[in-house]
Amino acid sequence: MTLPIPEFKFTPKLYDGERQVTWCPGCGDYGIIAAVKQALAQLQIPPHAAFFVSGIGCGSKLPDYLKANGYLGLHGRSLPIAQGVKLASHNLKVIATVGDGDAYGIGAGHFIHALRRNSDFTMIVEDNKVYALTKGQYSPTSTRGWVSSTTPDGAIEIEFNPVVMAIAGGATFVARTFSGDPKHMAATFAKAIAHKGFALVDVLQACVIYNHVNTVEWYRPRVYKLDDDANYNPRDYTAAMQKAHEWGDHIPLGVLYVDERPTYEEQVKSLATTPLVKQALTYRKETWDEFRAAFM
Amino acid sequence: MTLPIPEFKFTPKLYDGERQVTWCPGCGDYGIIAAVKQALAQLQIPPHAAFFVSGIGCGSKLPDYLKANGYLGLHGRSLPIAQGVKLASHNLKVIATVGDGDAYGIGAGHFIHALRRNSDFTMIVEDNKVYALTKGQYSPTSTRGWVSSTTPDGAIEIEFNPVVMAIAGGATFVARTFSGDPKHMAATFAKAIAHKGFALVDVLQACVIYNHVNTVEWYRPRVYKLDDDANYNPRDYTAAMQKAHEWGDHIPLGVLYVDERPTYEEQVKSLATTPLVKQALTYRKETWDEFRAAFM
Amino acid sequence: MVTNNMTIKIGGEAGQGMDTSGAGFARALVRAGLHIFANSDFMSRIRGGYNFYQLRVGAKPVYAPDDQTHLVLAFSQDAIDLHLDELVPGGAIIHDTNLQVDANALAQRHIQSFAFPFEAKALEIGRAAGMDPKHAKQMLNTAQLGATAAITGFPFERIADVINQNFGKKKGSAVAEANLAVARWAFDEAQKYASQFDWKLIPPADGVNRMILNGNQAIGLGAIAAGCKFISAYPMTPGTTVIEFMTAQAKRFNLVTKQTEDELAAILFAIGAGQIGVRAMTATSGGGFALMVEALGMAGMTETPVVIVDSQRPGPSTGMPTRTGQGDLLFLLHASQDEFPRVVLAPGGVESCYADTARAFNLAEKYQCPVLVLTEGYQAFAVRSVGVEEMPFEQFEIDRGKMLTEAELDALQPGTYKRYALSADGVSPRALPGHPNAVYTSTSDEHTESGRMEDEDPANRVAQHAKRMQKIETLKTEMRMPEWYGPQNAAITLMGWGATRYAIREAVDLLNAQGVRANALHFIDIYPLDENRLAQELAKAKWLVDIEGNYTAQLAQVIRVYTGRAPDQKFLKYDGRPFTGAEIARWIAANVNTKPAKGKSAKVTKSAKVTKGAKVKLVKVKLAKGVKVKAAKATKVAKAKN
Amino acid sequence: MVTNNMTIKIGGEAGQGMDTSGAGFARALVRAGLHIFANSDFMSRIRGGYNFYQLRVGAKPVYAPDDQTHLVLAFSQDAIDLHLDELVPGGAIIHDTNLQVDANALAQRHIQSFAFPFEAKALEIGRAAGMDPKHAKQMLNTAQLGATAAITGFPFERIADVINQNFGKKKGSAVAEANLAVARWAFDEAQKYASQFDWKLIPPADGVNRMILNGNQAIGLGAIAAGCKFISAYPMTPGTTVIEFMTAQAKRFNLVTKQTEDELAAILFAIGAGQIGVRAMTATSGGGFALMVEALGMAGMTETPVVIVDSQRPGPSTGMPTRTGQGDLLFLLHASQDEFPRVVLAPGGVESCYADTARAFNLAEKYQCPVLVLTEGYQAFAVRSVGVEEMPFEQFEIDRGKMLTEAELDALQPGTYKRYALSADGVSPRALPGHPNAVYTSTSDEHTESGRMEDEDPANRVAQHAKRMQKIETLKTEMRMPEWYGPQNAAITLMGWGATRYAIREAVDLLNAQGVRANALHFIDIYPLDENRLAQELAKAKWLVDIEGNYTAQLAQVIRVYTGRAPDQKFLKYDGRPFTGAEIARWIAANVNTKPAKGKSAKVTKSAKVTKGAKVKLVKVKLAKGVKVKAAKATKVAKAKN
Ligand SMILES: Cc1ncc(C[n+]2csc(CCOP(=O)(O)OP(=O)(O)O)c2C)c(N)n1
Ligand SMILES: Cc1ncc(C[n+]2csc(CCOP(=O)(O)OP(=O)(O)O)c2C)c(N)n1
Ligand code: SF4
Ligand code: SF4
Ligand SMILES: [Mg+2]
Ligand SMILES: [Mg+2]
Repeated sequence: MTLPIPEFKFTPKLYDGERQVTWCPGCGDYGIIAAVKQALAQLQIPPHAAFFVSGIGCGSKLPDYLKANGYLGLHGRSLPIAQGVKLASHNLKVIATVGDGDAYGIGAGHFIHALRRNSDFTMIVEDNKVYALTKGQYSPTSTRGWVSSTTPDGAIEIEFNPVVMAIAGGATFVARTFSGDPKHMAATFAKAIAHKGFALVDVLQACVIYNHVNTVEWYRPRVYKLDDDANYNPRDYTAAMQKAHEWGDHIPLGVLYVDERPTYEEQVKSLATTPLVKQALTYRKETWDEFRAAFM
Repeated sequence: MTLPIPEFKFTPKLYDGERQVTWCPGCGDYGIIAAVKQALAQLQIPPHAAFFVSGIGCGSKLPDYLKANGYLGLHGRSLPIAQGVKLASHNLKVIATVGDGDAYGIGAGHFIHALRRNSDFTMIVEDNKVYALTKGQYSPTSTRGWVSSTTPDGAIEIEFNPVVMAIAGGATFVARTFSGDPKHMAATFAKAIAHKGFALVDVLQACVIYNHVNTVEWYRPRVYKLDDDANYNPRDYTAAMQKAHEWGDHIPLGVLYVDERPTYEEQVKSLATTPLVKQALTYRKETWDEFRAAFM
Repeated sequence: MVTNNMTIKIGGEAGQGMDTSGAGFARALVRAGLHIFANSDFMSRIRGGYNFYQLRVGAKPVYAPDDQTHLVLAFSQDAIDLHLDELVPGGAIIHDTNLQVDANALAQRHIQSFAFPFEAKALEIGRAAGMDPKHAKQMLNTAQLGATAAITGFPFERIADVINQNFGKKKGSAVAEANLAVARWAFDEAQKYASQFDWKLIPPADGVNRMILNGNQAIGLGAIAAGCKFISAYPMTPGTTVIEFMTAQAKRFNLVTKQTEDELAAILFAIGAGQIGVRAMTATSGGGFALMVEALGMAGMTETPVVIVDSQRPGPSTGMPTRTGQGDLLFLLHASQDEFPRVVLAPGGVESCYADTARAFNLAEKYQCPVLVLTEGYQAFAVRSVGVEEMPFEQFEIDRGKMLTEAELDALQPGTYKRYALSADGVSPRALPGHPNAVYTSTSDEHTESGRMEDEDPANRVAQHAKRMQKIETLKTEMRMPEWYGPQNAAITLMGWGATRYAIREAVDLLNAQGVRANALHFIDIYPLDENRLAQELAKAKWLVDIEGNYTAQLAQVIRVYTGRAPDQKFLKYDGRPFTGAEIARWIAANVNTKPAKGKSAKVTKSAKVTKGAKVKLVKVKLAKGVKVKAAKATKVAKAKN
Repeated sequence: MVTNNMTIKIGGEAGQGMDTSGAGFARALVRAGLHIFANSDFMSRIRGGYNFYQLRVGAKPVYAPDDQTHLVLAFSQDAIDLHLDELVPGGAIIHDTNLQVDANALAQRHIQSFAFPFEAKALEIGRAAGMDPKHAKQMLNTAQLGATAAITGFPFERIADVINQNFGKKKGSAVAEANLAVARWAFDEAQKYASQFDWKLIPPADGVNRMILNGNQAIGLGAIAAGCKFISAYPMTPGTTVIEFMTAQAKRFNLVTKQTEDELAAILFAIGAGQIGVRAMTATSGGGFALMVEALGMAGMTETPVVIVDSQRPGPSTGMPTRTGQGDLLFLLHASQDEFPRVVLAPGGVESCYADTARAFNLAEKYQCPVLVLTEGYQAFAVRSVGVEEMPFEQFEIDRGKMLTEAELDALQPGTYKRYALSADGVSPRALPGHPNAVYTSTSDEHTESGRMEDEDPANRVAQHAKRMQKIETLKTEMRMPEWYGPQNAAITLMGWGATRYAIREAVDLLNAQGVRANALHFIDIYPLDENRLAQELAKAKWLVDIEGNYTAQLAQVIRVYTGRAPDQKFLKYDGRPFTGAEIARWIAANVNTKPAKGKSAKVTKSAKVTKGAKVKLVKVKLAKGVKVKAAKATKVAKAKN
């Protein structure tokens, strides 16, 4: 990073990857990736200063289609990797892009603990309420009673409500947006990325192949924007919790909750000065002398 | 189970195991195991009709000291085992007894999903807010700033609040009790075991070796009993959430929240008649004929 | 003219329904008394990308794909471009008039092309029936089938039957009738080419209808036949269809099936159920199995029966999700800390998937330990017509081993039961929890005979550990030696395991037909095996060629540990594609001295030992002939399309 | 009289502070220029249960425990009962007058007992100093040390120094003075026995002070010296103390250490940091490693350096948490689906824990792959006095392999960098993320040279997989052959790995002293190794005896796969206790024909081949002599006490 950051204004096109996208025509993920690029451009984050982490699933392919640093890891395991990356180089803008199964199903444990930690990164969940890449099994966010190849009589579990759990668990930024609204997505992603601390954006994502209920058409009349409500205060925990429970005929979009708490990295003493990756790997003689004395 | 269940009244002593207990003198787990026996006796559940599942940790040794069926499994993995047991034999009274690290740390993912499932079993957490068996590292319920061998500068994460998360996540019975109050523990355990569905009891447990802050003396003046408050309605989600957040000078004990929802097992069609373990392993010719035809 | 022995490839874009029309045709052939084997080649994405369905038909059972194609049904330009090279002289491509064929290339290779205005006609008939163009276009499938029936001489009624059945209750509807009309039209049109095409499909007079099952369905069937009542799993290709199949059968057989939050939970649920006495299983692929490793050891320690299916795909890590390979053997053999008895079975073929999975449940309960069933993507998805006589599932005998009966339990002195009693064979009599006379605990810590924690006592430790490990010795008496196929005293023995079974058999037949005396030694039971008996079997192999779908020759490593014997040559393949018999036979012909001086062993053609590097090259070169070129094309095509 | 060569055992109940007083005495001895080796034996519980601390002292470096004891400091009755048998004739027990000794038993074995009213005196002096009885009683420790110094002729001032240091800033306080007074009193009292006791501890004139470190601390030190800045771990005995040590050193060296939510996260955090370019590690035991298996393969696939320490304990599953064993070798070698390069190192001894862990970080970056460091409970906890010359940590040379420099990165044409470029040695030049000219992705799917997902193309697959696997060949040129110890051309070669290194060396010395020509072949680098060079080394062994802390002879299996060579005999132990040199020498004497006819190899005494069953018995019999009896007692005692 000895080169100066170029001064031209980054455009969304700059983040185009060289790969052919393999999502189905009509998939909500197309809109999501476009909005991600938009947000990066808006925040003027150059590709080399961003680090994307993802899991396995349709949505998790996102970083493969992007020009930016990325690590496409394991199903459900993106958050610990993201936090390792952040601790190693806390100036990188770290963004996890994963599916609902990844985030809240197999990844639930890591999610819960990430909320408590407040590491400074963004988690964008492409929440299509279904396991798409494995061909349509129910997911934790599938509506109760959801019929799939593994739940022919309908899913018995009640849904996992990501925004409720995130707020309850200690997230400092919780938002929801919708793959049918490119502008709202881009704006929400930008806010999340700009937030200092752990930011969750749950994206209501259309899967045209496996989710024939929660379609763009289904969402469109139901969603409304909190951003339009001047009275809504996302810093009010109780109000946020109430909104977070809203679902069905009225589905709030926007920033549901914001809190301020020092980030994890800010509180790690060894990171006070330089990012870890830039620190020297060797030590002065005095340091070793002190060490030796302590064990003699 | 062809023998008739003996008619004498079971006493707590009946559940005494033959093993020498290895907990430290003064450990809160002594009170917990006594209260468990008390509750079993109160509900007149014979040892062979109970099935204990635990993990690894000081608290998780509990079933080893009990006369009752038990499976002492892996650290953090008791809940899926308990649910497998329950699906296999849904007449068994299944009780998981685990530590806070086990339950909410490494086991957080299973915990979150158990809440959604409402399998009919009880989870008793011996919550000493520390990793005791491994000699005192901080746990998810350790107070923020907790100093331990892995957090010499104090834990950075905010605490995991088990009762808030359980209510938010869909538990149908959420209670808290205290290892310094044998009667309250026994009564609470009995209610939890009698509850139809997933029941969480978080026990504030004294660890005399590694937790010198949250001691019996610390808790005693702080805890108060919801059971004493005639106005408190544990079926009121909002009220319960409010109480669940209470901590510090005033710590509510008792049943914080109750909800009714069919249990998981009740909704599994194949379990409508006989427990799975009692079902025939072979099928009638007609069943096979039908099957064969479907693939021809 | 060749009757009832051919391979058809149906290729196009994912979503065009090649699978459906292929499966329909296969159904019709099997009902007509023919044998089929079919597999598909698809990409790890939901829509788009080039896929194909490959159908081999035989008068006798067929067990593996062929790499010669006689007929291509092209749904897209790629299908023509990619499969042209595979067609035998005299073979044909059936395609829509709107696709391009290079007449020169065809002529050079003596290949014919039969073009029809499928799409136009489908749209026309569809419009008349009131269908929208999208649905009308889908009748391309039906049209292709009609044309295929005509040129292969297959009776139209057989096709009509399947179309009607597919429409089920909607039989007779305008759409159903439109489909029949399209098929009929194509059948009539194609009649004119029938005499030009040499491969015929003629229903035999004494034809018997058979089931069509893929490997994963057969695994599910084996489980059900063995009394498995419980499966918990988390979706992972190519293991997912096991739980999906069992879920679809849950009502019929009163099963409990559970999609869990992750694979850790999947195996734990199954162990919980197994501890209670329910025959229970889980199914996954290597990455999911990786998450089960800790619990696997727990089952080993608590001696809880559980059956785990690992359907392999190429790795490491996520690897190539929809492809195949044999890279997990050593992983499964050694997964989890320290040592405990386990069984590893690697079925080969649909009937073996059935039978060896069923057997797995008996072994798991008789030896109170985890049993691992190792299959792979290719076998998970490939279907075969299989007679009930090959899988007599109604007669499967359940053996629960040393399980205490109710009467024995009733007779027990309360408090005396020892779940982990020492015993000569290592197996302790097992009481299912729930009886008042046998209340006990199991623990993942080292434990006493009563199942209580005992983390200190060395004598107890040695006794319990040796007891558990003794089960391995006992198991060896029951585990099966590898099977021989082909002539005795062969100059070359092909050694393999699992799903390559029939490709290797086919190679043996091909080689012997070419005058090369080859046979095969194939492993289904892999661990544990009796070392001495195994060494005797291996001693019969003069020149041992190891054939595996991995890089490091994992079976060969296992065999060397067992017996000291190392293979003389290895044909290792790790491109994610299944072996074919012809491919193996070609490799042998090219790399093994197949005509050794009398009394001597086969010798490598060039050097005495195939070095690692050279081996890699050999594989590459082989690939280059068939797959590599195609692959390069496929990539290009995919790019152009997206 | 024996000078500076003895073993002291300090035994009592957990919580009585044997560790502290033992460590204090050890500190004093090392400051006086003597060498020590010390280990403890403790139970998996927090309070109660019989524990002991075992301290071996030498004029020259001592590397392993002895199984002869010269002096027992008994803090409880168990200590007397359990260690009496281990005392050599002329040895002694120091104990409080309120404990019982069987005078007959002593006399029979020529053992002395020196009794003092420790407790009474400690209470008396404590009371005078205003201490409560509980704290006063703890001065038993100091009293024992005083007495020990007296009878061994060790200068009192050395003890006083350590006591003073322990009190740090509270030096001179009433409590500190009381402790000194108690020690002085005991020292004076015990003088009268000094002439009766033959073993003396005399500070040498030219004594040099050394560090005292246990194996896990040495591992942490190795990591720090190698530039490891990051450890993420989840507590698990006996791996926990690695992160605890590094956390304690975090301020000094500016490290980041993180206790994560579980082991899955632990390795993932480390891989995340490693991907960025921070040298990172995790440490655990087998059960925790089981949870890292999926991510291990991911690191293999994405070629991310990471160092993983597995501190073994007996399993399977939870097993015996505070005990030791060598059961995880094959698990680590094969963990995770399919195949990828990894390195397995098993350090032997404190200095090797340091050096080989440091080396692990170089290997991880040079070969861009996971490196596994395999230690075990015994070695994790055992401490040794070790000179800086044995672990020159200030001079360790960091080698980051093919890492692009800033200048090289600046010179790159943007968009041309290929993270997974094909290369002859399999290693691709590595750019750390963050430079504008080298923006790239890594993926756990099969991928192109640029790191993009490529789940289909077989040619790309073969190229990338072969590239990765080629690193194994490259690694072999750098990996070290097993080391020889003892005379060349020995009749018997003892083969072992990891932590048994010095016990085996001691056995070699004992055997040679008894006239048995034995040597040792010891493995620290285990995988990958050059098969040919290894075969040459093994060819030097005439009669190979495999010595391992597991049931199935795992190293022997690895060696057989490498070379075909199988050991002639095996001494396997799986009771959770470490080997001692004397124990090995005894086993050899009893089970190997140590005087073979000239020119012939050693032969087993009774049968030509030790069968599995027989082997188990042998181990049992051996145990019976020492440990078994004690264990039975220990159990009884523990019961009586609770
Ligand atoms: C450990 C593991 N288990 C299972 C899988 C198989 N798998 C791949 S994607 C996926 C679920 C995808 O669902 P989601 O995360 O919601 O993403 P989507 O495809 O819907 O975008 C699963 C189960 C895997 N890759 N790894
Ligand atoms: C997979 C795994 N990781 C780590 C451990 C080590 N371990 C045993 S108990 C324990 C934590 C105990 O804390 P908690 O669950 O709160 O129980 P407590 O001892 O406090 O009762 C840990 C980390 C283990 N047994 N298994
Ligand atoms: S299956 Fe659904 S989520 Fe996946 S690419 Fe297609 S539309 Fe998108
Ligand atoms: S360490 Fe704490 S939790 Fe464990 S037994 Fe002792 S007092 Fe109880
Ligand atoms: Mg999804
Ligand atoms: Mg705890």
